[in-house]
Amino acid sequence: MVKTALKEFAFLIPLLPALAFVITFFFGRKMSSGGAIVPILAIAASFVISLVITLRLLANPGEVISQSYSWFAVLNIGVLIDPLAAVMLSMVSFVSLLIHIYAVSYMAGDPGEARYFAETALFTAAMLSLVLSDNILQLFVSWELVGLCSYLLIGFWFERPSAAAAAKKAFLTTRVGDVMFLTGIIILTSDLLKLAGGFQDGTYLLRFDEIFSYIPQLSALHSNIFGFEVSHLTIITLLFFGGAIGKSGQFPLHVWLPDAMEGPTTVSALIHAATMVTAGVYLVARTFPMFIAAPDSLMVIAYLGGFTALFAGTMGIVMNDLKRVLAYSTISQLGYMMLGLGLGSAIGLEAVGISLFHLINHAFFKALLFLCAGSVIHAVGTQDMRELGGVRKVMPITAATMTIAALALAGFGIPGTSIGTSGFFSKDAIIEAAYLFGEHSNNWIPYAFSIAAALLTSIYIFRLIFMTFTGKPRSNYHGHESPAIMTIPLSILAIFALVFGGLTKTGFMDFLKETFANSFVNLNIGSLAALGRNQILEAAGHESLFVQWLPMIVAIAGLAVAFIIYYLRIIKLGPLASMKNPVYRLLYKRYYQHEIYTEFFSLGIVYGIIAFLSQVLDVIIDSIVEGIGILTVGVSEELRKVQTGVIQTYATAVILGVSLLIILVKLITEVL
Amino acid sequence: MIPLIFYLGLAALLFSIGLYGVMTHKNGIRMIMCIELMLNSANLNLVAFSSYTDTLNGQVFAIFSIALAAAEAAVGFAILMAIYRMHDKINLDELNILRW
Amino acid sequence: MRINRLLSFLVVLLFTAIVMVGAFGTSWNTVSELPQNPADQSNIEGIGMLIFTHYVAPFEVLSIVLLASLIGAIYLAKGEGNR
Amino acid sequence: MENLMFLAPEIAVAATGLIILLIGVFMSPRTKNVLGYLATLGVLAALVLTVRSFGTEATMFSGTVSIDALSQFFKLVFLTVSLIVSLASIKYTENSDHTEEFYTLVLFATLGMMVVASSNDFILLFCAFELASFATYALAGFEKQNPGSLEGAMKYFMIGAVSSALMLFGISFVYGATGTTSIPMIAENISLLAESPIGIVAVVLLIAGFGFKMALVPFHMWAPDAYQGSPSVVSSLLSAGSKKMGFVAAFRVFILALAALQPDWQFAFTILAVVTMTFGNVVAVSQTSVKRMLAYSSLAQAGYIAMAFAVMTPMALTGGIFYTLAHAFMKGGAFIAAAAVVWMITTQRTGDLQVPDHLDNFRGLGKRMPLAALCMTVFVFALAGIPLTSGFMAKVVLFSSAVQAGMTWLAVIAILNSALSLFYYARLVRYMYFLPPEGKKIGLPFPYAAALLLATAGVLVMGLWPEPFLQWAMEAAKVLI
Repeated sequence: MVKTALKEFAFLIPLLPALAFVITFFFGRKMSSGGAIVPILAIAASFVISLVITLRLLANPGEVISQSYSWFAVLNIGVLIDPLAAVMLSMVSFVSLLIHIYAVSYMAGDPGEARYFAETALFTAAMLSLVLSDNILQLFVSWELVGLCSYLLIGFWFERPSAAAAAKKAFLTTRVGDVMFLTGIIILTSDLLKLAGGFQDGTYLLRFDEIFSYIPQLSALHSNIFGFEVSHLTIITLLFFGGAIGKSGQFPLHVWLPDAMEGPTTVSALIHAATMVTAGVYLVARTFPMFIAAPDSLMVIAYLGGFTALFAGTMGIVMNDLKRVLAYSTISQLGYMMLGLGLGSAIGLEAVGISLFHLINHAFFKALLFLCAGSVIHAVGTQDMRELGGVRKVMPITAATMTIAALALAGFGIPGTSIGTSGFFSKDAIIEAAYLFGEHSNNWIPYAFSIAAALLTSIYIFRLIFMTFTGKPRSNYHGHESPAIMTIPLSILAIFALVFGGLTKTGFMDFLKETFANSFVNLNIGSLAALGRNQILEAAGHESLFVQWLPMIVAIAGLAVAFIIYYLRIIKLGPLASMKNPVYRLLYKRYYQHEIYTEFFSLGIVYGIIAFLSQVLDVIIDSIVEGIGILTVGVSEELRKVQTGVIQTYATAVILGVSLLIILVKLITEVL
Repeated sequence: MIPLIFYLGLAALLFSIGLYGVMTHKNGIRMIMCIELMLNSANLNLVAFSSYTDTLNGQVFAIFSIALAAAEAAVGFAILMAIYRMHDKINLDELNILRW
Repeated sequence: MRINRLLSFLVVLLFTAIVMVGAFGTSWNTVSELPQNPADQSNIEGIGMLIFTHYVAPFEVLSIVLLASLIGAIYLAKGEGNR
Repeated sequence: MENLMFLAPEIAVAATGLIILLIGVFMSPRTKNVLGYLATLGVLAALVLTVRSFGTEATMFSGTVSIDALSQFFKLVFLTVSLIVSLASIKYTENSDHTEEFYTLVLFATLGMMVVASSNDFILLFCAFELASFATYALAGFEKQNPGSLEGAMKYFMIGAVSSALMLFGISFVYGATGTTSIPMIAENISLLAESPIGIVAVVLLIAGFGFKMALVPFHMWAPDAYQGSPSVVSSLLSAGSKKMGFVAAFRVFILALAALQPDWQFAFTILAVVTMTFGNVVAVSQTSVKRMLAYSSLAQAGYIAMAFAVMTPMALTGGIFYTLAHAFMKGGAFIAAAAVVWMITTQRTGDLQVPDHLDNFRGLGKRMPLAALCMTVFVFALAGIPLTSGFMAKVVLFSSAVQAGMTWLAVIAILNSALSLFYYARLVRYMYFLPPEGKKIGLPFPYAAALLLATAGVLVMGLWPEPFLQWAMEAAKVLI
């Protein structure tokens, strides 16, 4: 009885927040605190439903919820909740719920409060619909809707020119990815139509199980591109990955994500850390059977993911803005997730498990980091780390929770045991998989990327912690601890960041493995991998102790570096320092020299060059994006002059057009 | 019997003269006259074809198109008159506030 | 201005040439002898029959065309409201 | 005796036009507002009659008129546009002394378009084509105290007249080679035309004639000027309605009559489609007048629809036909929204009065006229092809058909173009929502609101539940193949 009822209600998961959006949009202004209670209740209900479904699935992974309704022609709308979707649903609704609660206080008094809650409710609805859609078109539709909400929320404070510019940039950049994604869908559709022999009643062409059942035939289709025989499956999957690059801020379309921090911090936490940016990872995971059957696609993902992880790490170290550090950190961690998926060419379906595991853990600790940062910004009023310092004294809870999040991000834990922060388990799993991959294919580049990125992660996050929370205030600010409505979500998230990974480590992976191995899809991964010329390893044995400990060692090394540079130097300055003291002023100047000196030599010239190159690269990509815009406008300005406004010119154009068209058509049809 | 192609050649020539007029004249009235020329050269074509294929459709079409040309001229002159009332001139190349 | 005329002339020349080539290059299906009916040289009756039977629909539409252009022309040409 | 019930929609429209003309003479300006409602009712009645006649097939008047799924679908398009336009015009013609002329011309133009959709003979097609043209020439210059309106009308008229002469010239060659003006008969006697050099000349002359209405580059030059200069409601009729007349005429003439010349016109349309969509989108980027920007975007959309001719598979034709209806809602609605803003600027006398549809006048529209801004946002997103709107559905079907037919490059160009188009659509949205308003909030008059809501509903329904519309479009495409 309860079973059937639950299945019936699965579609409510995105519908409730959508309803909340409508209510808040129209009546939010008349309700207290922008009608926040409506979306909170709706999302709480969605969370409860998703959690119950997840728990039921956990008990019986085969019992996938799948409902499809005809939309038009061979397309459908529907709900598909398998283990992969279930964990995403629970995570998204949970994080969204906490952030909505937190935002009640954070956004209090903002004139656009009602608009804020309406937009976030719509965003949550779209994101949930993205996760549980059972066909690629519905996924794309939600994908676009999510992008639209992100655009609106980044530009939430549109009075600020920088926010409006950031919104525009985000929209345009992710659009590049969306165009690739759509192109992939169109190619896929036309291929499927060809293979299925046109429209057939009763089958929903773009539903995932239909698509997957055509994988062998798809991979047999080839096109000749610049002399290379390329499988259609590779083209389609790489175009999908193109969409993921845009949404998940992978190199080189990452430029929008740091700028997106112009939105309210809660938005950064919800959209640009925990949920929307992971949509790209989710897309790749969702269509993973296609990826594994496509030659070369996973390799591209592994390289690009690993490179993004490293690249964003180098950027993270040089930022002084609290939120920007976190933004680059997000890009870097998303790179890890992509890397994890890309390693599927060696470890098979386990890749989805480790990547999603990191995704979930990351959602908890990154949301926590952002909310803590928001708490600091809210209380102190600045987000420039050079002006902060010693915040621990005024905001003890925030400092504690943020330190926990930092430990989770850096991945602290004891290898070989089940003691550790959640980041430790998931990130180590990816790094170990990269090691396996290296051993397997003698290609150590992904492993090198992941280890280097782990070191950088540890450095930048503890630099942030030390610069913000320890030492003496470097400017006059008046801080206070945030109210309980903000600190309670922080504490809940902190608990999750600490223990979630350790508690669910083995169960999680096994659960996710069921995604593509249950009755609904019923795929043979081995044969699919063979199509993609990927060899999957047998169950791997235990790696040597050194391999297990190395990520931990570099994390500690990073902590040590940050400690030496950003903590110890404060002690040297002494407790007497104050801006009125001329001696201190001198020291302060010396400190700057000192800082440059130590940074340069302790991190080494190599790092300096890498960081410099990263920034140059960033500028170049940025200017390409801008340049295309400027070029278009320029061409447009010139072309519009064609329209002289004189009728005679118009008539001449018509006749010339007719004459040339005749000649052209004649010529071409004769020649061909 | 005059070969059909003579008619076609004449029609094409008349049509081109009309076109040249539309493209070079500034005066609106002259332009409308040139357009009439083009329409009538097409009519000439129709009538010639009608005779040479021994079907009457072409001549019927020509009669319709003469009526249409009259209506077209009426609307055109009315617009010109409205322009003349406003600007005191009918030189259409000076009418270019809408451009680019 | 002269350049414009020259350009227009060239364009028209091109157009004429194309149409001429098209017309001359086609072997038109023509009747060998123009039909001559010595008793009745006029084909008015035939045209009239066609207009009122076969082509009655265009004829009706034409009546509305004339009405429409009448309305439009009178409205536009009327001088009321002149500054 | 013919069964005139098949022509009930046409008769309803014509009768409404004549009745309005007749009773309008005896009414005082103040009571003439009724005429707008009368016209709306007449169009609505015709719309209902059209929808009810779906599925019937007949040829009438010795085969000159053909009632089939294609003509019914396009009648639906024209009547929808006419409904939106006559609804919005109730406000536009308020307190005018010439309401009856305006509505009669709108209805006659609609009638002309409807007859074109069902004409099966070149003579009828040409007459009906001209009916729609003449009525819209006069409508474009309806603001005869406004130099822009007159100039637009003049340019529209001149290029239109040249184009109709070109078209007639082309028809004369087709007639000469086949000895008939009837479309099915032409298809039977096509052999001479297909083999001779005159065939391509005739085809391109016809393309020029129809391309003028469709506003394909390079026959488009009148369009931006006429759309900008004309009263916005008329621009809506021109862009959403009479443009589609060019398409339905081309569908009938090229696919049914000149099928044997397919390689020629297919190639010509491929060139025109690519050039048109690229030119339209690129030039739209630098426009500051919103109506002009919409005009260029309208060019681009015509380029997308012309892809149907370039691809020429059943799916492409379905997509193209579906697109015409989708475009009727979104572009018709967008011009009505512009009309509402022009009305606001001219009555409030704030902002740029010289160019009342200047982009700057749209600043903060989200605060000044929330409903108009919201609807406009829906329209431009639909035009850009954002999911959940009709524009997205239409693009997906059309572009997929291109890929499926092996013309991937064409689909790629089209997709890049629609990505570029977002540049200027998003700018408009940014002006409406992200910039501060320059004036106080004012209420949207009922006629505009009703027309906008109607168009928005159309856009969203076609985006969310496209099934029946696609079915109809598929039926219509079956007539052609």
